[in-house]
Amino acid sequence: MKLKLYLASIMLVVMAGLAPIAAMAEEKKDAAPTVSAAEATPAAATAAATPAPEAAAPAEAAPATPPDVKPVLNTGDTAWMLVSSALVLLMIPGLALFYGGMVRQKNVLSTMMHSFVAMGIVGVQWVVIGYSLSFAPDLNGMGLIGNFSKVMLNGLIVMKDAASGTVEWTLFQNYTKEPGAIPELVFAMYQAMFAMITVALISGAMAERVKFSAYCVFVLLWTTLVYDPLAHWVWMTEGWLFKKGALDFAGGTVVHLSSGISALVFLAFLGKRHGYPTERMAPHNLPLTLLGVGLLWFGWFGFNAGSAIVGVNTSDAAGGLAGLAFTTTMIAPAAAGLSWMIAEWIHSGKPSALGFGSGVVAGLVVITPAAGFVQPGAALIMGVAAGLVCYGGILIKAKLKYDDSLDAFGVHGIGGTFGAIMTGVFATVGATGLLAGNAKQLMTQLIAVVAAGAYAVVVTLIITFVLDKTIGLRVEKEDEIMGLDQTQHSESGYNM
Amino acid sequence: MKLKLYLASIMLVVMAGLAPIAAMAEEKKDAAPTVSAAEATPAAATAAATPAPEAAAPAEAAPATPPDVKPVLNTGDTAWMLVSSALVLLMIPGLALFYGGMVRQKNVLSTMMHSFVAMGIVGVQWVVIGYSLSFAPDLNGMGLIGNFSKVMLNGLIVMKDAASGTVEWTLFQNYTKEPGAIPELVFAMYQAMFAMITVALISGAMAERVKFSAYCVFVLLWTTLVYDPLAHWVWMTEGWLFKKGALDFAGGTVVHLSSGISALVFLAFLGKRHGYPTERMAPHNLPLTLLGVGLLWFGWFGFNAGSAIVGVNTSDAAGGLAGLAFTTTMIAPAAAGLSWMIAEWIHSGKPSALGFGSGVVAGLVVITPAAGFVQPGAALIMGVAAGLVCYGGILIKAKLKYDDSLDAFGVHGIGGTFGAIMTGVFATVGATGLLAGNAKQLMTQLIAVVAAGAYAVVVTLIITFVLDKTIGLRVEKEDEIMGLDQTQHSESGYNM
Amino acid sequence: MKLKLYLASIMLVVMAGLAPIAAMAEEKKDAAPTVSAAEATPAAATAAATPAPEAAAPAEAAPATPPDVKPVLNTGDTAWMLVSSALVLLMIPGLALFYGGMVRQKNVLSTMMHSFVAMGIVGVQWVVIGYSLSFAPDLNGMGLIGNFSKVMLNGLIVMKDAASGTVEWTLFQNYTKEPGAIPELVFAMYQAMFAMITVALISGAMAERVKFSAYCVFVLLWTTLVYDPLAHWVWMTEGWLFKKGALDFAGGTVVHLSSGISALVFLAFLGKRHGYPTERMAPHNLPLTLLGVGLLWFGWFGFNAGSAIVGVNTSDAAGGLAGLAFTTTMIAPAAAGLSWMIAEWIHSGKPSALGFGSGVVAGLVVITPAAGFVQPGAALIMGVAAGLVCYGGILIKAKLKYDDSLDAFGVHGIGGTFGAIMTGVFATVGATGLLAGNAKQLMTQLIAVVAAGAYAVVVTLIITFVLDKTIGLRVEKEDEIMGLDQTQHSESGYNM
Amino acid sequence: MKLIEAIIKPFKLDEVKDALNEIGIEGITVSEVKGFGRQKGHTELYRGAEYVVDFIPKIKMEIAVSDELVSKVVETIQNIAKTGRIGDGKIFIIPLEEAVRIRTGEKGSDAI
Amino acid sequence: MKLIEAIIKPFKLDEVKDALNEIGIEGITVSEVKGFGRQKGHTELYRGAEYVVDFIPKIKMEIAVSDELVSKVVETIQNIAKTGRIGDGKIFIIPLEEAVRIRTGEKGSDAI
Amino acid sequence: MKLIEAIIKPFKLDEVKDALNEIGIEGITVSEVKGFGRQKGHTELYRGAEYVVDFIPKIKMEIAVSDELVSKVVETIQNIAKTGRIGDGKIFIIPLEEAVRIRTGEKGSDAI
Ligand SMILES: Nc1ncnc2c1ncn2[C@@H]1O[C@H](COP(=O)(O)OP(=O)(O)O)[C@@H](O)[C@H]1O
Ligand SMILES: Nc1ncnc2c1ncn2[C@@H]1O[C@H](COP(=O)(O)OP(=O)(O)O)[C@@H](O)[C@H]1O
Ligand SMILES: Nc1ncnc2c1ncn2[C@@H]1O[C@H](COP(=O)(O)OP(=O)(O)O)[C@@H](O)[C@H]1O
Repeated sequence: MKLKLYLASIMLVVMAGLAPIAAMAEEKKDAAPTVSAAEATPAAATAAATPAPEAAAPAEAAPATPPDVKPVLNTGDTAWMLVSSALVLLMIPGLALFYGGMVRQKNVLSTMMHSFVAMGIVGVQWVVIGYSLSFAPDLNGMGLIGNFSKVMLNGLIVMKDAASGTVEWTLFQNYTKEPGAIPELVFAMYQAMFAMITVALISGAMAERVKFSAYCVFVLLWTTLVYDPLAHWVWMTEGWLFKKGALDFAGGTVVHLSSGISALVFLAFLGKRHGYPTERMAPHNLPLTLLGVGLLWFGWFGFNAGSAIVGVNTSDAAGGLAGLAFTTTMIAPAAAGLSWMIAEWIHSGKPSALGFGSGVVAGLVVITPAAGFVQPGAALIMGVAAGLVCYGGILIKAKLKYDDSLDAFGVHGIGGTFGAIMTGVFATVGATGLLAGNAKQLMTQLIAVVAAGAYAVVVTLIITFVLDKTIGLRVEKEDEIMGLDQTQHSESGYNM
Repeated sequence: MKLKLYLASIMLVVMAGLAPIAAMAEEKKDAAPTVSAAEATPAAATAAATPAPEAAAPAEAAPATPPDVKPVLNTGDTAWMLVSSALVLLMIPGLALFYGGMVRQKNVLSTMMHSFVAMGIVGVQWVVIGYSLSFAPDLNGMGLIGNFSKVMLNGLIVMKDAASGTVEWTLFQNYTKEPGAIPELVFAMYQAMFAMITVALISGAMAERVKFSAYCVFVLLWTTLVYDPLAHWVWMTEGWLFKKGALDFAGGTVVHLSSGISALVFLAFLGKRHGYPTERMAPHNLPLTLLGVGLLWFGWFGFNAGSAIVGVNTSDAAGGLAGLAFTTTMIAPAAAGLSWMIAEWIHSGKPSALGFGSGVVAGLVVITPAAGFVQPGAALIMGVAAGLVCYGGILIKAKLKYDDSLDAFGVHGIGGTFGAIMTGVFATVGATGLLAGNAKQLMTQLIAVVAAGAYAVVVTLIITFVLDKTIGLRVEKEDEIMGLDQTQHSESGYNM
Repeated sequence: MKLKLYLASIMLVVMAGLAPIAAMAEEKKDAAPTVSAAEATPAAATAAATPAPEAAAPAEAAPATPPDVKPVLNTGDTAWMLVSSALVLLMIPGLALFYGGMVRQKNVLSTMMHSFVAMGIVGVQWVVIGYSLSFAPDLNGMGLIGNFSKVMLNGLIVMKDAASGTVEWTLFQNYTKEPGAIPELVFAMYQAMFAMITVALISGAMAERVKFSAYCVFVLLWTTLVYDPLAHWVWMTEGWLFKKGALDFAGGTVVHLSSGISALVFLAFLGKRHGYPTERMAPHNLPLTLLGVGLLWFGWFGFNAGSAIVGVNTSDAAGGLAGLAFTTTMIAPAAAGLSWMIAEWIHSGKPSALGFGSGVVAGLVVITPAAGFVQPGAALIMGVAAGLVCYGGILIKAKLKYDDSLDAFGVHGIGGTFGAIMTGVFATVGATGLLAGNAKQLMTQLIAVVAAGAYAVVVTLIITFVLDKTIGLRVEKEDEIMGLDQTQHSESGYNM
Repeated sequence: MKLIEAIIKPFKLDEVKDALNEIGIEGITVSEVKGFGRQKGHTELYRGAEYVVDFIPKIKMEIAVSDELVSKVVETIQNIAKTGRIGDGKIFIIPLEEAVRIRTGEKGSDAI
Repeated sequence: MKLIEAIIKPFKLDEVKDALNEIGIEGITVSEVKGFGRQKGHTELYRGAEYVVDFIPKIKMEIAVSDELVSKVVETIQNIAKTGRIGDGKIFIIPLEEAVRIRTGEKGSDAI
Repeated sequence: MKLIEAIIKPFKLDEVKDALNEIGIEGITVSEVKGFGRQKGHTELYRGAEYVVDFIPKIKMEIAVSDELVSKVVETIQNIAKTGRIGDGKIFIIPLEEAVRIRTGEKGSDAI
């Protein structure tokens, strides 16, 4: 079918992309100075409270090295990170509502469960192994995956500075020379929520026909084999894409691109819903969907503005960089909601509420990788573009006739990719993009996009293939018609 | 009709009120010492960590003057303001639910869209021009409106103290002499949310019959021409009402009074819903409305306790003043929910859930201008009164036979006015009101109420008149009967 | 009936339990050194930033004594406590949805009102008298109840250090020697939310048949006579259980056990719903219930991680201890959701969404008393056990044939008790439990459980008996069949 | 006796009911139905997809009446429910053999 | 054959259904309707406004039976659905010319 | 004229409607009903409790037709709605004495 052709061409592009990756992998020694140079230029209005020479430190300091300064707890930063973690967690029920309202009544619970059970499975997985794979020191020095030293969150509660007589919690170690920091446990929890929501995003493509047992296994495998490595690549100081200088403020590639493209792969095996596209499959409860949009936007402030903690140019989680990320996270969805709505108004004659809401989500997705790297004006442009691009993204679906029920690929795949690339165009804060004269950054972004996309595609292909041959991905046709709530969960959403 | 007569008399009162305003405008030189005197008295248990002499500084320091002390980021304050901003944003979906649950099923999406689209339109407007009109230095020194220096949030990201070699974010400038501060971007975002929700409040009066296109234009014009100037008058250190010493902790006049009274003006042109008041127009989904109440209360802690940042007597956003505002924001709605419920129980025989919820909102509205100025006991009294006054406010509607669908005037107009005046009666913290022997404050409050109300009425009259003659305010009767969801947005809320 | 027999045997156990309590009450002098010893051992990886000798101070310092160090506002801690307070408040609408979705359509508003009206009644009660009863200095030195010195939140806004010339807010006084602290008003508000939600939890047992007026009176009496004393016993430094060293991080005994067991007592008088258990009483709106689960989990981070403020071993609200509590509050519900779901899958053939959601709540309940005392691994074990134990708890109901409509006892009573006891088994952080070789702690936990349970049972028995004889607990049978929304509140949840 | 079944536009329900009350009809049973007919439905927009909603919400009234009242009832409904635009609906007259009032056991015209 | 249409109080549905099963009726079609009749509705409170809800929720049962069963069915419904209070509802008996079971094509009494 | 009442499985509605349109039927009135019959319902799980949901959601179609069309309509419904599995539903044929189009006042076969 068309979809498989489409996937094949994606694979081709990916392979082509691997060449420069391999090539550039050689020059990783050079990468560090490039970054620090960018930081030293006065044009890059960075947020670092420390003088420029020290700003380059993160890239150098090996995590095993003892800290040069005794880390001191910064309660303000910690407060903000605690809140951000809770906010990101709330996005998952928000997503459950967003998706749940869009399906038919007979599938509302099964769709919501896709998000909820991800909290359960990934919540446990992260503690047991996921955090270690993502954020423990590198396994073999190639920047591909973490080792097992932080399994069961081991070592996140220890006395750190027994010599001086003070009892202390381990603080976040990426920036050992910073005078203010947060407990690593808080960082681990913040990242846990990202892992939970990413796989839940994929479920939008599977809604209304996937087998619950297969989905549960998928969640576990995908998070372990796709998400954890990608997080290590991009956000860990030792990850190869981090070292290469790829910019991903809060998860454009790691979260949205990876989930969106994986959704597409899954679809190739899963097939269309019975009755699609002839039967009317109107959303059964749009007020729930709009509430979901509201909770997502609210939680996304934690997602983006909380990510100042992993930014290379900041010592403060709750400082100017968070303020900037917060600002762009307000602007882009506002603009994208409007641009999607207006596009629809012109294109189909009426501005729908679902259209506005979808635009808001598209804007949030697109600004995610750029949140702390761009100025408000750029956020406005990216927001407007986000609405238009993702509106186009869902129209493609009708053309290609694949059945991405809730547009996981159309919004997250396309939006995440677009955002990651645009970051390389518009970055001016703490990094420079194409418009600031740094074409190299755009190339780096493309490499990151292709590498992450390729990796996600290949591994998801394998996982899905295996599941398809073993458990089977899809419920019986009869069960699908009866609805998944009844046949997978033995309950019904409403008894009114 | 009665309503027009009513409006005419409001205008008269307003005109009468303008006389003392003009009179008192002369004595603005005297205002500053009055305020600082109040602060110096030990009775005024203020929250200022700085000695009294410096507390008077804000009124003196011109914004162009370089700061006397190098501002230092306070991460705790910043964390709280980031959170507060997100909380206020969440109030808007909360309002969408509160309103959306109260209309008939056929209008649920259109009603929710009134709130959501305000996030889009005002979100963009604020960044482009709104923040500058409200919080940039005064345009012409008359305290009426800001100039254009902060268009596109210009200058909120700069190196502030290049001399000392440290790179820094601009911090909030109202209190340049304070040692601890927050990034101005965070302040700008906090204020953005206020602008969004204020205009959305008005939509409650228009529900179930307004034309969507007309509403969108209204949102843009009203925010620019009414809200932005009022915010400048009351909250900017150079605003004429701020200088006069008018107290409005978190928006009694700027937000609630202005939106409520504007709703009434709009109604005069819009007219009643078809079938009102004979047809049964019962709320279609009260659980959504109650959820809205819950989200509003939750978010309102950001609205009120976050406003400690603009208080004259505090250097800390997350300190004692925030604690006090938080406390009164807990007490007043609890008391008002009960008093409305009991009033209804006595008056109509049963305590309704919608009644309790409406009381909670009334209590929140009334305590808003007073939140950081009154003691817990006063909050309790104001809360009880809030429930009774606003319950009365909605009964008036039945008498005067105008159709304020969701009581935007009855709750916000009446509650906001009542709260602003009561602040002049009960203030004891950081300011003194009538009961603390300062009758002058009450007079100042009355002036602020009349001035803000008059301004809102006049400008809204003009906007509405123009819209009525051009786009037209109201949908066709047939469309109204079919429902706005279908006719304005081509969708339906539920497909169950 | 069986239920009364069951209650009788509980009473017996309770009486038996009172003997050792009386016995151990004698040795309260010894308790203090025990605690400080535990703190001094290096094995207890405590979070105190202060040296060990000072850590013992809280137990010694009488609240009337002037502070040794001038308290300094910590804005980070304050920010986190403001947020935590708001988060706990949001749990109450969350509970309203959780419960409201589970009843039949005709009772949705009355069920939601049980939670909402508790916010009103307890909100006012707490300010007027509750806070003083719970957290004012001891009335008679027996550690049973607070005196009246803080009625109307008296004295929480005062100048504290007039001598030094600086005007200041009262800070949280439990730890007068700590250099960083939060305004006491914030602490009072944080605790207010706990009082509100605790009584609302009980309403789950009464749903669909209780008379609204009787419920309102019950809320007032129970909070004053049961909750306030228990809070004083366990969380006030002068409370007898606090002094005895009972561990209850965030409310296993005070909140969950007390409400759960009181629910059971109430049931003995209230009786079953008409038609129970033959008639089908399926939840009318499970998406609301799942949303409630999401809001509860979100808010619970404030509930548990905010409780670091009352921990004996910390000076920072937003520090490592909060990080640990946050972590366990993520792990346990994730694990419990899974274990309940899997138990159901095996036992009944299908994993239900309500089952997963119930498991999440069970996990939250069980980890509450232990949140800051146990390691992540222990949280995982406790979580898994929570799901299984509470799933068993609701199966018991079917056996014993009492009608706990929404499983207030099955989840909160059983889960709270289980969690409190397990805390004595697994504690390793800042205290030691059985597995760390301290069998005494387990005994102390048992005493606390029995004492709190016995007290709650006895006083609730009296309150319920009196209400039954006066107002009457239950609506007429006809009204019950018509639904409480119509008969108690004169409205209906939906008009679709 | 006859059972009169009328399919009408929803917003006419109140008026028709009142008019029937006036001519002495005391009992009516009403249900919500979906109509397919000459009147065409609307389209709905969801994420770029357009669905045609081809049914129209209608109200079905059932009224049991004794033979002599039939024409009066039909006339009344016709007058009130008529807007003159397509989709106004239908009235069907069905023979009714017996009617029983459950409360009293009354039969025939007494029962209705 | 007859088509028996019974309007009853909702909370009686289960009992009536069970009783009909006992006398050998295997098929019933049920729908939710709103009744207007002698029984009066309740009032509802919303923000100080009071609305009278003048319809009462009722259940409509349709049962196709062969002629000989009619009286037994009517009797059963009457006995079980009766509370003696106003609003208990009605039973209507309508002639039925033919019945077809879609699955098998059976006709007449065999089909029901 | 006859009033044809068909109880069918919900997912067959669209097909049946289209088929009837094809044979010239222009008007149909549809409602959602619950069926009790030989087909058994499912069980639901709530907090350890299991409820048997003994009704099955069905669709009721009402079609007024002139006598000559009856058999064609019945046949069409039967052909399309049939899956061969239990629960396919029933078709009832009821005599219809009169039909009126509200909009025009037309009567009899002209009205339908
Ligand atoms: N033959 C029929 N049998 C049953 N119901 C019909 C029939 N024809 C029309 N209806 C009902 O009457 C409604 C109105 O019919 P329609 O053809 O749209 O307009 P009009 O009543 O003006 O002729 C339809 O929506 C349908 O519910
Ligand atoms: N003439 C009628 N035609 C159709 N339905 C009727 C008629 N009269 C009564 N009903 C139905 O029967 C129900 C009960 O009737 P009502 O007059 O309230 O009490 P009762 O059955 O005790 O006489 C009504 O709500 C209505 O649904
Ligand atoms: N005697 C009857 N009267 C009214 N409706 C009936 C009757 N028998 C069956 N039905 C309806 O037809 C539906 C299908 O009947 P069922 O016995 O389950 O299977 P089948 O149609 O294959 O015989 C039932 O759900 C019910 O709605």
